[in-house]
Amino acid sequence: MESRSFYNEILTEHNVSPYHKHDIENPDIVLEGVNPNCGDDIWLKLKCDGDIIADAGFTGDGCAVSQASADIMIGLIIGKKKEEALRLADIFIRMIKGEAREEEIDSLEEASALRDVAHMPARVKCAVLGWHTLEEAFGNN
Amino acid sequence: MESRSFYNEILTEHNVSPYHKHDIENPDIVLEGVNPNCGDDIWLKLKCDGDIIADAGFTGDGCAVSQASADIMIGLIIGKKKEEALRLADIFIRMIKGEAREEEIDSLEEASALRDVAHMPARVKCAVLGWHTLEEAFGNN
Amino acid sequence: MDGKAFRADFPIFEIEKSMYLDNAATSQKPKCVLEAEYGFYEKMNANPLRGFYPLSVEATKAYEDAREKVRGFINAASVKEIIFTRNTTESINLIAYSYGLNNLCRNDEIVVSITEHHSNLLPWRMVADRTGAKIKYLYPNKEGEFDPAAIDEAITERTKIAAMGQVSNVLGSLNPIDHLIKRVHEVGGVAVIDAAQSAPHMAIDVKKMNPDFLAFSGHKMFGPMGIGVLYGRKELLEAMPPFMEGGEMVDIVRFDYTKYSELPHKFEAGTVNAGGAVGLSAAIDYINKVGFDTMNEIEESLTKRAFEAMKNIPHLHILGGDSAEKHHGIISFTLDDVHPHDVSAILEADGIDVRAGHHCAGPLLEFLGVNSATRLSLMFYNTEEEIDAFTKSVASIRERMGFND
Amino acid sequence: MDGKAFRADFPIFEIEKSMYLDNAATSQKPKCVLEAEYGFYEKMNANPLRGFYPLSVEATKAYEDAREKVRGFINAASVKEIIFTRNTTESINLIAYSYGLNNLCRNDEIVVSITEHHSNLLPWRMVADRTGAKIKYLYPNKEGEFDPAAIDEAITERTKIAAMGQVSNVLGSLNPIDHLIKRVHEVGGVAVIDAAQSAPHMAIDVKKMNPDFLAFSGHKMFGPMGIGVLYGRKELLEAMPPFMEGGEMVDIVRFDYTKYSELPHKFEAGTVNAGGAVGLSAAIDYINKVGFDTMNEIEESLTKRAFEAMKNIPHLHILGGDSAEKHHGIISFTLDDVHPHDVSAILEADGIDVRAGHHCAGPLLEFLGVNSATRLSLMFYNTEEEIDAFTKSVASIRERMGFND
Ligand SMILES: Cc1ncc(COP(=O)(O)O)c(C=O)c1O
Ligand SMILES: Cc1ncc(COP(=O)(O)O)c(C=O)c1O
Repeated sequence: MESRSFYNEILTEHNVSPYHKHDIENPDIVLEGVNPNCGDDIWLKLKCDGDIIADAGFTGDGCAVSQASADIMIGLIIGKKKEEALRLADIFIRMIKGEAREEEIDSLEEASALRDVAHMPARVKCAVLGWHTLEEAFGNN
Repeated sequence: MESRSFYNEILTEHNVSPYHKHDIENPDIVLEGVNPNCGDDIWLKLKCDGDIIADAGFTGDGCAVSQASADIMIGLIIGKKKEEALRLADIFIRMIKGEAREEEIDSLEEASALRDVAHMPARVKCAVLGWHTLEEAFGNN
Repeated sequence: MDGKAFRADFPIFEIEKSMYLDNAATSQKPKCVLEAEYGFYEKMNANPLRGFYPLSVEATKAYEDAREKVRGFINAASVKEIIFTRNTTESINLIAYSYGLNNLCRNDEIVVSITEHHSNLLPWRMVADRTGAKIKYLYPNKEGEFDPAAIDEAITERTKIAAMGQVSNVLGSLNPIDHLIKRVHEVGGVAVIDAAQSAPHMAIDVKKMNPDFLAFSGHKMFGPMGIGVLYGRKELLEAMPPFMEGGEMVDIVRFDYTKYSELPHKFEAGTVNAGGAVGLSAAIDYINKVGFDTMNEIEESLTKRAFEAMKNIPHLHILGGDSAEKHHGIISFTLDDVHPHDVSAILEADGIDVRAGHHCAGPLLEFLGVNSATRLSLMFYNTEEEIDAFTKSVASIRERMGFND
Repeated sequence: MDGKAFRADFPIFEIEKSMYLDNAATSQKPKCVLEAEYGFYEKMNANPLRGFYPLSVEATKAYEDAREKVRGFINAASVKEIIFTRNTTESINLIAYSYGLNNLCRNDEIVVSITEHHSNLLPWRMVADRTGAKIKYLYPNKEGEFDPAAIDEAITERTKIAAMGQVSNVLGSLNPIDHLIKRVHEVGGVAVIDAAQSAPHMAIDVKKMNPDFLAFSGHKMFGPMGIGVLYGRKELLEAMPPFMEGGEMVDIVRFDYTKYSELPHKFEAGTVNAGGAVGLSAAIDYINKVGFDTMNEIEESLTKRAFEAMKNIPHLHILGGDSAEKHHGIISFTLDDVHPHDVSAILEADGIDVRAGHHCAGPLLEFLGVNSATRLSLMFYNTEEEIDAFTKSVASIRERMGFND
C-alpha cells in the first residue's frame, strides 16, 4: 500500500516551511476563516496600499492542504491589485471544482500543484479555505 | 367474506338498547373515561349508600364494545358493595387479557359475552374502558 | 381504471392479503425504496458530514444528493432551504420553537384553520401559551370550503403567522392556500403550509406557491418512516436560532463561544438519518417514474367510484364536499347509530383496512359536530375490486349491528 | 484474538474493502438488522398506534415490542420510561427543553464535564442562556480522570443538573458516573448520562446505575440511523410537559383543551419511526447473541495491540489514559508537525478509515491544548490485520510528509 501522490513536493514544502506564516504589523484587514470539517482555522492578515496588496501573512492552524494553499496564495497575491487577486481566487476555486481551463490553471503558477484536490471532495474545503477568506476579506461572496 | 362472530347478540342488544345509559341525579362520583384510540368517551356516574352502589348510569359516546361493556357492567354492580364491584372489575380485565379462570368468568354473568375481545388487541381498550373508569372512581389503580 | 399494474412494485401486496385503504395514515413502500435504504447500509454506511475517507464521503454525497432531490421535487431555490426532520410534526415544531417563540409576543395573532391536523395546531397553541399571542381560528362551511373574504378578514395587521394544510386529512378538501399566503404576506406575516397530505399526490412548486415554510413526511409519500422535510425561505431560516443543539450543527465550540454551521446543517443536530433520506430520494424517483398525472387519473377514478356508491348507502353521511372531485382520495363518513369504531371493526373482519377515530383533528370534528368518523383513503395502487369490496361491506353494516332499516 | 469470525454477519464487509476503524462515529449494521427493518416494511407496514386492522395492530406490536426490548436491554422498571427519539442529541435536547427550561432558574447551576460531546453540552448552555442558570465545568486531569473529591466540591446545593458521558468519545475513558449520580442525588439534583459510547460496549442497568435520564443512539450500536432512546425516571417524565406537540401524543384535543397521552407517548409526537425501532430491536438481539463478554474480550485485545504499537511510534502522542485498559476501544492521538487531517488523509490513501477533527468535543480539545486529533475506534468485528495495517501506516506518515526524523 502506498499513498496516491497527493502530498506532492510543492505541497509538503510549503507546509513544512511556509514563507508567509507570520503576523503582519498594523494590518488593514484581518479575517478568520474556518473549515469545520477538520477544525482548520486561519487568520488572514492583509496590508493594502490603495488597491494594491502591499503585504500579507497568515497565522493559525490547519492541515497541510489548507496551510500550503494559504501560503502559496499569499506568495501569489502580494504586490497584486485587489481585482487581480480576486480573479486568481476565482480561477483557483474553479480549478478545485474541476471547472477551470488549462491556460487559467497555468496562470496560478505554483498553486496549480493543488489541482489534484479536485478528486478529493473531502479536501476541497481545506484547499479553498484561504482563497474563500480572501474573497470574504474583500467583501465578495 | 363474513364477519367473525364478534358482534354477538348480547353485545349488539346492549348497544342498540342500553338499559343504563342515562343521567343519575345528584351522583356521588362522576368520572370521565376516555379511550384515545377511537375517541370513546364515557361519563360514569355513581350514587353510593355507604359501601353499596345504590344506583349508577353512564352517558357519553363510544363504540358498541365500550357502550355494551359499560352497560353490562352497571347492570352487574348496582346493589353490590364497592369491594365486590372492584373484584368483578379485576376479573373482567383479566378475562380480556386472557388471564382469568373459567369459574371466575362465570361469575361475570352476561359480561362474559365479551370474552372474545381477548383475541382482538385493538378492542381491548374499548372493552375495559368502563371497568377502568370504575376502578379509578374508587381510587384504585 | 385502477392501479393493478403497479401492485407488483410493492412487496407487501404479495404477503399481506387485506385491502389497504388507510393510505392517508401512511403509504406502502415500493421495493426500490426498501432496496435503496438497505443498499445504503450495505454499500456506504458511515457517519456523513465528518469523515474524509471514501465511505464517509459517499455517505455524505448520498445524503446531500437526497437533499438535492427533495429540492428539485418542490422546486426550491436552494438546498439550504431543505431541512431533513423526522416527520411533518417535527418540521412544524421546529418552526414553532425557533421562529414562533422568538418572533411573536402579546397581542400578536396566529391564524390557524380549524381543519388542521393536531400537528399543525398544537405547536401554535404552545407558541400562543408561551408568548401571549392569540390563536384565531378560520372556519370553513360544512363542506369544508373557506370563504376568501373570511380569510381576508381574519388575517389582520396583528397576524404574524397563518397556518393551513394544503389538503385536509379528514375532508380531502384542497384549501385556498394561495389566497392565504398572499393575504398574510400583505400584512407582513409568514405562511406555514402543511403539505403532509398533498406532497404524495400533487406537484408542489414553492417558487410559485410562495409559502414561508412548508412541511411534509417521507412515510406518506412512499418513503421510509423517520424522515421528513421542512422547507423554509432562506432569509427566514438564516435569521432563526437553532432548534436542537449538539453535534453536526456547530462549526466552532469553545469554552464560552459557539459558532453555528451554515444552513441547512444549523437545524440538523446529531447524526442524521442518511438511510432514511436515501429512501426518500428513491421514493421521489418512483413518483417521478409513475408520474402524478397517472396517479391522479387513477385516484380520481377510484374516488369517484367510491363516492358514487357511498352516496347511495342509506344512513351514510359523507363529511365535507358534495362531489368526488372535492375529495382527493379521502372520504370520511359516519353511519347512523353505528360508531365508526365498529364500522371499521366490521370492515376489518371483511379484510378491509380503514381508520376510525378523530384522525388527529379534534377541533374539526367538534366543529362538524361528530365525535369520530371512519375514513377511506386511496392511493394509485388501489383497485376497483377493493373499492367494491369496501362499499359492499359498508352497506351491510347496519344490519349486522342489529338495526333493521 | 479478533473479530474475523463475525465479519460475515455484516454485508458491507463483502463489498467495501477499506478498513473501517471509525466505529465510534457509527457502527456497521449486521444483516439481521437490515432484514428486520426491510421485513417490517414488507410484512407489516402501517401507521402504528391508531389503526384497528391487523396490519396496524401488528405494526404497533412490533414497535412496542421494540420498546420492551430496549427496556430489558437497560433493565428499566417500565416501558413508560423508554422514549424513542431520533438519536442521543434529540434525547438530550428533549430533557433540556422539557426538564431544563422548566425547572431551572437564576442562581441554579448545571455541572457538566468538560469532556462532553457537544450534544451533552450545547443543550445545557442553551438552558443556561435562557434561564440564567450557570454552567460549571468539571475538569479531569490530563489522563482524562476525574477526582471524586472535585466532583463532590463542584456539585452543591445549587446544582440542579449534572451531565456526564459514561465513556468519552475522544479519550475512551470510563467516567465516574456512579459517583456523580450519588452526589447529585444528595443535593436533590438530577443526573443526565450520555451513554452514546457505552451502550454499544457494556451492559447498562439503570436500576443499579440509578441515573435520572440516560440517552443513546441506535446507529452506534448496530441499529439503523434515525432511532435513538431516552430513558427517564417515570416520576420525572410524568411531571414534565411535552416537548414536541402534534399527532399521537394527545388523547383529547378540543377547541380550548388538550389532554396529553400517557407515557411514553406524550413525548413521541407525530408518526413514529417504527421501522427504525424494529431495526434497533434486532440490533439488541444481535448484541445478546454475540454477548458483551465476547465483544469486550476482542475489543480489549485489539485495543491493547494498537496501544502498544502506537506507544512505540516516535512523535506520536496518545490523548488520555496511559494504558490500553483505560481506552475502551478509542485511541485519539496527535503526531508532531502533522495535522490530524493529513494523518487521516494518508491513512485513507492506505485504505484505512479513521476520523480526524474535533470529534464534537471542542472544549475538551481546548482543555487538552490541541486543535484536533486523529481517532482510532474499534469494534469487535475488527481484525488484527486491520490494527497492524493502521499502525504501520501511522508509523510512515512523518516521512511521507517531508520530515526526516
Ligand atoms: C459521547 C457522545 N455523545 C453524543 C453523541 C451524539 O450522538 P448522535 O449523533 O447519534 O445524536 C455522540 C456521537 O456522535 C457521542 O460520541
Ligand atoms: C394533514 C397532516 N398533517 C400532519 C400530519 C402529521 O404527519 P407525521 O405524523 O408524519 O408527523 C399528518 C399525518 O398524520 C397529516 O395528515
